Amino acid sequence: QERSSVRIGYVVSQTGVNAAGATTTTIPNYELWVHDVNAAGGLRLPDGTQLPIEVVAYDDRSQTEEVVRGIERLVNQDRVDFILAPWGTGFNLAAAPLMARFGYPQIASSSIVPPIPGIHERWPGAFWLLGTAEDYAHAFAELLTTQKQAGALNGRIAMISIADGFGIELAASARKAFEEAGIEIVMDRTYPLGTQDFATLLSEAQASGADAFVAYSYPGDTFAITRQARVSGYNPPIFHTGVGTSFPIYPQMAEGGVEGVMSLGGIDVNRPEIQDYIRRHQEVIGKLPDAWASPVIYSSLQMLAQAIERRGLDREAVTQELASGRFETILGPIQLVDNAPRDLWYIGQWQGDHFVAVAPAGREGSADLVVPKPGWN
Amino acid sequence: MRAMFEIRGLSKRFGGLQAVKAVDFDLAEGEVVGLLGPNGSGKTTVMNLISGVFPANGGSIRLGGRRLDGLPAHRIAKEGVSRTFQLVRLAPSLSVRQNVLLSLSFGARPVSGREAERRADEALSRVGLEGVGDARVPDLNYIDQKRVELARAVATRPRLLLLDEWLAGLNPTELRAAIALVGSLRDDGATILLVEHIMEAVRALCPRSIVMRAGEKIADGPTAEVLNDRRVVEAYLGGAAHV
Amino acid sequence: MLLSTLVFGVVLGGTYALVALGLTIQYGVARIMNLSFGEVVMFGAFATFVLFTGASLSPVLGLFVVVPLAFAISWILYTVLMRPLVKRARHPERVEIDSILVTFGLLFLFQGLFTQAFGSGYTGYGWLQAPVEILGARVASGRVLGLGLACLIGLGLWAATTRTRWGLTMRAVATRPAFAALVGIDENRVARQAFALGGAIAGAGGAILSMYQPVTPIDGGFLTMKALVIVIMGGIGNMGGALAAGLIIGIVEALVSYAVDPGLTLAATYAIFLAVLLWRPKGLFA
Amino acid sequence: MFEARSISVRYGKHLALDDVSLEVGTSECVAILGANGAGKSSLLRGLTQAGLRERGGVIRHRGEDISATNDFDLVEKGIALVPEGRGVFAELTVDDNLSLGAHPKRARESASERRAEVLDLFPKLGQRLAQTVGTMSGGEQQMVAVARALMSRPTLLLLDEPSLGLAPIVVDEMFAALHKVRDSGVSILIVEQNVRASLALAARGYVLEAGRIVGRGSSAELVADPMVAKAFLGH
Amino acid sequence: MRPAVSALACALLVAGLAALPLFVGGYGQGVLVGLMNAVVLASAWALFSGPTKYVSLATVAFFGIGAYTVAVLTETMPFGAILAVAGAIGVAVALLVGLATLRLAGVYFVIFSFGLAELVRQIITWFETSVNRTLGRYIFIDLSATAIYWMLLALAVAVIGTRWLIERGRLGLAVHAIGDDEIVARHAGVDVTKVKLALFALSALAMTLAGAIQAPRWTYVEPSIVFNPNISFTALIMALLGGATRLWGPVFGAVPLFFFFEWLSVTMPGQFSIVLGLTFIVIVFLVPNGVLDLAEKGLRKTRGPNAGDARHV
Ligand SMILES: Nc1ncnc2c1ncn2[C@@H]1O[C@H](COP(=O)(O)OP(=O)(O)OP(=O)(O)O)[C@@H](O)[C@H]1O
Ligand SMILES: Nc1ncnc2c1ncn2[C@@H]1O[C@H](COP(=O)(O)OP(=O)(O)OP(=O)(O)O)[C@@H](O)[C@H]1O
Ligand SMILES: [Mg+2]
Ligand SMILES: [Mg+2]
Repeated sequence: QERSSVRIGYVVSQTGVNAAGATTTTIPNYELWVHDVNAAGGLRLPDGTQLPIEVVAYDDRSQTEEVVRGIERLVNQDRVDFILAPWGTGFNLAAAPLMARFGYPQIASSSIVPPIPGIHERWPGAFWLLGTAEDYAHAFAELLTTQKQAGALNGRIAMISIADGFGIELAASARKAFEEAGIEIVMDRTYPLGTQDFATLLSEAQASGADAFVAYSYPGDTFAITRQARVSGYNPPIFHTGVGTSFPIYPQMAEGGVEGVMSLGGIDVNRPEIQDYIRRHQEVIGKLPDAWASPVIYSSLQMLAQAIERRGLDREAVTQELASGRFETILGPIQLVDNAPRDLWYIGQWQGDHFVAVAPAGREGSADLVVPKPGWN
Repeated sequence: MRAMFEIRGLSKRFGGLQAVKAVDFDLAEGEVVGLLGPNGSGKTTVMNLISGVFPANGGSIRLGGRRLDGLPAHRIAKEGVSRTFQLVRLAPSLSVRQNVLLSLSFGARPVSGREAERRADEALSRVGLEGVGDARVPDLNYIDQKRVELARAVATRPRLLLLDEWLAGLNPTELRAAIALVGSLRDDGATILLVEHIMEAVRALCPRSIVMRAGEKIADGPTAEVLNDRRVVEAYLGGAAHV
Repeated sequence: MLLSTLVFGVVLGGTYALVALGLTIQYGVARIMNLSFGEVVMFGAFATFVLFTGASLSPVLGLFVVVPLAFAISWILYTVLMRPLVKRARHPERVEIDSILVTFGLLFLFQGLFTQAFGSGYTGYGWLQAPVEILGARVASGRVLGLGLACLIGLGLWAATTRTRWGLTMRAVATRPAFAALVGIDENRVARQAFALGGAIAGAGGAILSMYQPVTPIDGGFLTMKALVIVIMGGIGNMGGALAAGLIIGIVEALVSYAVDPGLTLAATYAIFLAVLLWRPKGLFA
Repeated sequence: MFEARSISVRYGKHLALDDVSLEVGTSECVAILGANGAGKSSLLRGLTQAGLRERGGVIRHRGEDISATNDFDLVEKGIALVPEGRGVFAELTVDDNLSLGAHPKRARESASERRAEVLDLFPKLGQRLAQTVGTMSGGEQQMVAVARALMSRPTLLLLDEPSLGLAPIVVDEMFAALHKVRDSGVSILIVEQNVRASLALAARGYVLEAGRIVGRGSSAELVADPMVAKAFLGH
Repeated sequence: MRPAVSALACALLVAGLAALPLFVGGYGQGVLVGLMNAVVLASAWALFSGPTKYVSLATVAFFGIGAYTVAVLTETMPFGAILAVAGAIGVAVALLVGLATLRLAGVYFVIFSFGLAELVRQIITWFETSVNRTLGRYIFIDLSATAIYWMLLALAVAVIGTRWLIERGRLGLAVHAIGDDEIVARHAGVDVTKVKLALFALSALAMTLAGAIQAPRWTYVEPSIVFNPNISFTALIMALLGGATRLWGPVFGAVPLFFFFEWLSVTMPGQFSIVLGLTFIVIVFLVPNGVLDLAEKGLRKTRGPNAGDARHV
């Protein structure tokens, strides 16, 4: 029987607690990619023919059990050819054993590599596109060390982190990296999910004598921390917040005055592919992409398309290709090592209207770091 | 002779109000005693203290030598104290028979199974409710609900029965029948403490009465004497003394 | 440091208190356990956002639109959904269970509608963030405004309920709705008024909240829960109690976060809540 | 002054009140006699709750048809009920309860005079104005209920067993007070198990049995009636 | 029905249900797990809350404790032993919480139980982050959906069976009396606190086990995942829809609602919330006393007035 389309399914949090993140990054990019591919005539197969993508999408309502059942449904009922990954570390981990059992590749682009020893041997078909917590921590520690040596910083840092898988992972890696780099952590606090008021934490940070501040936070907290810092006039030379900083809505949190704020990720705005991507995102989705996960997600889908173009719809072959092939993406060429990319942008900074990549410094496309951070205006 | 039931120095305070002040009295086995007094003099509070609705602020309560004060309500019930409430309290989601079975299953000397059913029906017919065991409580009228309450209280053959205005709200004719019913319990040897404002009933049922005023015991003795006590007439009976 | 922590606590508590005031009226007088209360707060926030971005109406002026709107919505909700439940119920417990279910449905409905209209992400605008300095602590002026409004509304309502005929009527309906008719009070009307008034306060709370914090469609649940805790601590229907309990919770959270561990603020909230309940089951100020 | 025609009350299938008609004159006291469950309370409820009555009945008060009037509006029209079980606001103070009694507009102006009168009738309440009613004894609460009804300046007072649970001396005082209330021009419809006292207060009476009126007459006639004597007076 | 016939019918039903996963595919097995989970949680909720009328929103607190225990103990002991430990912890927490809160009446209890899951979640989170310096935990226990389903089925049978036993015996009287008027129950000699505690602990045990049994399905567990308050609400709604005071009520609520939710998430994922909300409202207005009650009324109408039994359960 002739097939007339490639069926691709996904289960992502359209509602519930995770929706705020998922609808900013994952879902728009899935939609954008499907739109782009279909507008270009469909997915290209090795024989040169093209097949349009047909989408089956479910909402997991931010519940793990729904992710599990949704994937079972995609595999057994809808018989989709490929499954795009759910949003978030926890849900990708819940999906991983199932995807492995059913033989589907899983390109998790909204999750850093989970700290499970030998994870890529356990689930060879699972790819973790946001890199490892250590990579981010090292990049940041290196950046701080450079500035300290240049005399711009006193080498003391205040750190707060959310009591959640993400915050704990990054904070743990950061602790180690800072220690190795000889940076003194003068404040180290975790706060629970749902914290809305950061006045006390920030005044403690302010009083701590550190001139670098880092928060491994989620979007809601990131916004609240930013506003609170601005209100209390807390303006250390290095101000680094977590997820949400690279969201297009972020500058509004400080009425535009976010120059110099740092976070994870970043983009090379001078790259034509990225400019083009931002434009299309704005046109098709109606809003700007964020500058950390969004381009990574889009790139991961480009990888999938290229793998299919080279190896066809055979899932096992595609998995192998993803693990070993080299792909051209909007972020540049990507080749995975141990199922994770090696050259990501780890630290970005708001400069002008863009959240630009500043680390690893010296890599092509990285911008110069602005230190000390200009005042909140 | 040691009294079967004995109260010493019983006191209860509600905030600033001393509702019961150092009350002492004894009941002998098989005695029926009226507990009288103006409204708010602390009669119901005494009942509540005996049955364990709330703890006393002082004093002791003994039944057959065992201390009841300080015990929780269900333990007191198991010791053999049963009561009715000034405003009827039943479990409306249970049938009439189940209401009686409740105390039979959990009260003093619990019974179960056939025996319990038999005893429940016996108690119901005792109070004049033969054949209504399966009825729902809310379908009964007020006096029948009072009867169910009485059946629940007497089914366990309590050592002490506390009746709080069980006879209120009856017209004179109905009152006669009800007095006869309580009288038959007395004749079976029950020890009863009876709170009542209807003097006719008190005279008919209680050879002895205790009168309270403002939380204090002001009289205790043969009913006829007590009801002629000047203080009792002033505080409580008014013109009704001559009726 | 301790002093500024106290200031932060009071300011935080002001927000809590304001939101709880609305709920305590709704639950206390109309006896509707409104689990969708937080959604009405969110409505206030979203409506203010729309007015601000769509009609360039300043959030403070927006209050004059949002509050009547929230009043009207709650009025309609009571008339259409709650009243029939109250009317058909034989026992008060029944109303309680039914209202939990219906308002839980409303919660989903509102969240769904908000998501359709604004997406699941964060909705916010920047305004009133200019800091105000109080006793050495710098606090966003929006929050101070919230605290001021909470105190104003709280004390006003407290005075109204304890000092006026209207308040006495409210208390009568609150405690014994079935007997209200005996003294010529239209219980339905009073309950509806109270419910709508509570909704209006919720709307005001949402408008103020949006001045200093972006919101998502699902933020309401958290607010409802905090508000319920405060309502019960303060004593159901007790305006002064809600105000005080809100401030207490705010201060405790700030203190625990500063002196113990930010991870234990919520645990502390519940610990106090439980302690209060066990020590004074009818609330702190019963 | 007050008349009810063909009032019936039904609870589910159970017809508790069957086509009852009665009237009460100005400043007149009328007693309702009946055994437990005869439907006396149902009658009072039927007169005051439009929603409870079967259709077809008519109630007129001072020339006005009030058959469809809401129960809360009845107080405004001068009809005050002291229900079975008192109906006091147990969580509020005595003072609040009295103030609520004066809630109807017609009673607001003269509230303070009323209060003085009522406290004169029930001096005990004067000493307890700040007490929460729920913590008072049963008898004390009964006084609050009657006092609160009087606060509304009623033209017709409906009483459902007002002496229930009262100490003998208070019963005497209460009936003495009710005599004064009646003499001040208030009509009274009283349901009372204390048949002697109520017939002493009332000029006339109706006898209710299984939801129907089976007898009527002046108080003297009723007392003399052997059937009444046997059923209600215990002779 | 005569007892023997009922027993046979029940046995057949259970046997049929046990055989079901052999005839459906992987997705079907997943659905069965979800379905049986709903039945267990709704029945366990009603076991305590139905007769006592204490509206508990603490379901997920116990469910989460179960799941989390498995996550902590995974690889230290066999799964059966983990289940036993989880159950013990659930019961211990229930007793502790119960002792403190069961004297709270009505809405006070509702709110506290509402917060309990949050509280437990916060404490676990705090402990893990501040003491263990990690948060998420991984569960690598290989259990098929069918095995999980069978365990849940057994649990459901146990819960419903327990309820049946209680209703039949004198404990049933006590429980209903407590629901009506605790003072009455106390004065009849019922140790109200003990009875309530026992029921609460039993119901908590079932909820804890439900969470523990299903944990292996998720691989990764962290407090925010397993303490999702929606689980509490769903259990409550299902039990109430069916009729919480009836033995079979929760089942009759759980099954249709579960399939309805499933259908909704397949056909209109975007509108799930709106439709769900409307559904609740419609249920309250049209099925106020539960499905079973509605069915019974319908039967009585067709069979004539004498057919129904006035007594509950
Ligand atoms: N709410 C109700 N639902 C069902 N039946 C009721 C209700 N109220 C009263 N009844 C029934 O209606 C009949 C009349 O009751 P009612 O209370 O009017 O009697 P009553 O004459 O006032 O008796 P009592 O002297 O006990 O107060 C009784 O058989 C009673 O069981
Ligand atoms: N729970 C309570 N809280 C506060 N005060 C109370 C409480 N219970 C009773 N009282 C007070 O204690 C006093 C005695 O009340 P109690 O009910 O014992 O009187 P009583 O003698 O039974 O009167 P009655 O004959 O009217 O029933 C009353 O003044 C009452 O106000
Ligand atoms: Mg008394
Ligand atoms: Mg009556």
